[in-house]
Amino acid sequence: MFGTKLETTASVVKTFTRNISGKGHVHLSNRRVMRKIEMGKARPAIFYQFDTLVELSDGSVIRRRSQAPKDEIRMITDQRNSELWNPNRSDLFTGDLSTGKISKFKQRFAAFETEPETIPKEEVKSDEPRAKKVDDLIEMMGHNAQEIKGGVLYDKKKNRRR
Amino acid sequence: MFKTIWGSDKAVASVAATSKIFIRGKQKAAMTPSTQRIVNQLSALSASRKQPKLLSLCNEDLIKNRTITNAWNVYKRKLFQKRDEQFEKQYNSIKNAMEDLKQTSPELFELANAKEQKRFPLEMRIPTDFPPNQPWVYNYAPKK
Amino acid sequence: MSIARQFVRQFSSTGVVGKPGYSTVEPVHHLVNIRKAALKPKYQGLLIPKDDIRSVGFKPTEIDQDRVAEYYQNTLKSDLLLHNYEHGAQVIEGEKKRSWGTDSPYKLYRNLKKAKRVGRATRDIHPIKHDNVPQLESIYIQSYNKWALEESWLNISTRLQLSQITNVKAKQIYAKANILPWRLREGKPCGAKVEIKGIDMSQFITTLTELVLPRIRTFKGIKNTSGDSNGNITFGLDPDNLKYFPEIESFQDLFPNLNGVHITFKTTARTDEQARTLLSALGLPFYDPN
Amino acid sequence: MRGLSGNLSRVGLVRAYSTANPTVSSTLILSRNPVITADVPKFEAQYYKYQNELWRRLMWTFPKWFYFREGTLAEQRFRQLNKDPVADNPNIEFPRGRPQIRHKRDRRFKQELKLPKTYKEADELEPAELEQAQDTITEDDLARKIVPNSRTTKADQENDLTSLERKLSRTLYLTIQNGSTWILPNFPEPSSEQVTALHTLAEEGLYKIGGEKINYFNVSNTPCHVYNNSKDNKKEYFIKSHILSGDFQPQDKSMKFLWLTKEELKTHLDKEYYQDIEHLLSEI
Repeated sequence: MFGTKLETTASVVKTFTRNISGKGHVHLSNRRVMRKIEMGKARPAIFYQFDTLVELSDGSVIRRRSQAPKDEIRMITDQRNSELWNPNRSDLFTGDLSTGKISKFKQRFAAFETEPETIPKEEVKSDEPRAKKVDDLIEMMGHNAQEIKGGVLYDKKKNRRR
Repeated sequence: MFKTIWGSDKAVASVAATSKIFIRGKQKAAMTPSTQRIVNQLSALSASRKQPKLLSLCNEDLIKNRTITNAWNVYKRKLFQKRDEQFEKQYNSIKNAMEDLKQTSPELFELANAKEQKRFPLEMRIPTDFPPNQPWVYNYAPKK
Repeated sequence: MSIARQFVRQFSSTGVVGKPGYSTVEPVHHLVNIRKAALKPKYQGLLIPKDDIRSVGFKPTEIDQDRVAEYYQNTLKSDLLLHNYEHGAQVIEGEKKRSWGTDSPYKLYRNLKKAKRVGRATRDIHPIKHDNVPQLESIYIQSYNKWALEESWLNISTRLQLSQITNVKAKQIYAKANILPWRLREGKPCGAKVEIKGIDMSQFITTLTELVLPRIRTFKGIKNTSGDSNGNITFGLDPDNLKYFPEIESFQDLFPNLNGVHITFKTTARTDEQARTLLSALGLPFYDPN
Repeated sequence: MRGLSGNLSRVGLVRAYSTANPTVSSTLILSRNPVITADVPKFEAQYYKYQNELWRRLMWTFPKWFYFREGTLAEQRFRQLNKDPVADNPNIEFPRGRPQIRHKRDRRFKQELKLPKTYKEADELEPAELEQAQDTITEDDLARKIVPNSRTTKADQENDLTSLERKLSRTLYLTIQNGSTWILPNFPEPSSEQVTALHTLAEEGLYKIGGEKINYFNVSNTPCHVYNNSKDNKKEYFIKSHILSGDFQPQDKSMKFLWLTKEELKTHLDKEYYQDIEHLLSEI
């Protein structure tokens, strides 16, 4: 469903061939006619906006107006626990992934964990960006999605003869 | 003035009742899902059949509104005047301080008047509506 | 220089010629030529100012406390005044249009020469005083969608995307040039733009600095070389960075074809450096590209 | 030209009216910016409420069909919460005027919507669910209701003037006690030949008296004010700066310090000194 081609882990360069979802299927009739607006009759465009409470990661709450029908939003990563906005704080960024969504997701579903999840320490360090990318996908697919381990990445050279 | 086909306040009206195919919601079968999605997007963006009635105020309400607006304008004018005076005093005291510094010690004046590229720290936060759990951050580990 | 024209009272000549019959409106003596078509009762609505409640186009703007504007007035403005102060600073003249000289009558009414080096006249740069401290005026968000040139319905998605993240209705933009390799023809709709001010602008800045930009992992800040030497700073966001906006993040299936945007901060600063300092005070990070 | 009175050495004699050039010193305005928004005055709050009501009255109808598709759970919950207004029926007599319904909204009034809650109120939970919920609603559970922290902190109640968590909506300024009078921290220029800039003088002085744990941001090298202290013959140049995090810990215990707002400074500082620097301090 997503148009953007997922960046393969090996190649850092982001390949950007974007196909438009719904290309060629949308047929809007060109008989849609604009209603003429008289001089002095134009009215202001005020979208319907809900008053939303947004709670940041350190607990401070912001009131904002947004068109999405949500009265409360809780942010997991935002300005208050980002590295760039808090250079001089040592208590925020612990080494392991404890603030990452995977570990939060694991802690909540620890009860269902059957086989112990052992990620070797240095392996975690090497693909740090990939882990963050993957946990983002999980978060996008909803909380009951499981990350599928294993599988072989497509290797062009090896498969050329096939 | 006649606005071009896509952009306007009243944007797209539902087309005359005869051509059933285009009215949103009625003739679902004829539309593919992606067309339906675009029609929904258009209706979220357009004002057709979503505008409230025009405000029609009786004379008393009009007078009340005018009094409230005048009171607000007076309140804001006083606020702005006080604020501008304070900024003017601040500007004059900076000018006076630099003039005075120029007399007393030229070296300090050179150091003070030096221009350099400055960025405000990102830790200076825009105030939020409610405080965080720890109102003040006592943790400070400078990265030298 | 111009001979004082002798004012002659004359009957209003508007509309006399066009109409076949006689005009029911009594002729009135005018000193100024008045377009009678504009005096129709239908257009009386236009005379009411837009911020008057009786006007059809009335829209309340001060609907809530604006925390960014208050923060600017209470803390940032005095800091910026102090930072931008330069003792003994003179007005830096901009490039102005130059006259051809006055030694011959032919040069009197001739169009002025173009400004040196830059063609169009540029503004003077005044030293910062208490009345011209750099301030954020408005934010332009523009999204050029090249696929919309073929699929015209994509314009709707682009305009909706901008209206969702700013709560202000986006305007359609049209191609200005004819570039055939890009299938670009003049007047074809190809994207959307929106200008936000006041409380919408403040909310957009706080959304950017608090909710969206910190979540973009590759975002290092705005380039220190960005700016159009007139105090307007621009930076861009990729389409997949847009999904971090709360409105789009929680309803991602409603926005399948997101399009990248350019965000321009229009400030009253006359140099880029002052504009960048102002934006860094509002919480936007900057970095050196090299 | 160094100063007029280079040769007048008998300074001791004319202590009070000494024309020996006064020592240069830099005074530090260390301010803590407000953490939360300013308290809204009564008139402003009423005006905002009035404009907000007008704004909601002029607002478009909520495009429910765009956000909630028929048959989904969310749409059903939304429909249960927001019943449709009474439709216009020619046979019924409407004393307060005929409703004009478009997209299930009466155009004459503002549209008020209730949103399905993502959390469960304590009273809504059935007893069986209640104690089961007790243990699952841990501290970091994502679905619990957002309860904003109160705008007044513990330091406010105790009125602890040395705490930085006091009066979060106001700007606080650091003042220290010099002998019996309260002053802004002042650091004289060292008499050695080498001249240190005013802002570095202020910064080093602050770190000397306040410890290393201060996240300090100096606004500009330019002094923002000069105060001719005639008593101890000093020229005080004011340097403006902010404390962003960390804490001011006095190195020698005897020194007393306070974090005060503008009004409190008025009571603590002496009259003439406050008069001179009043315009530098922020109202809020």
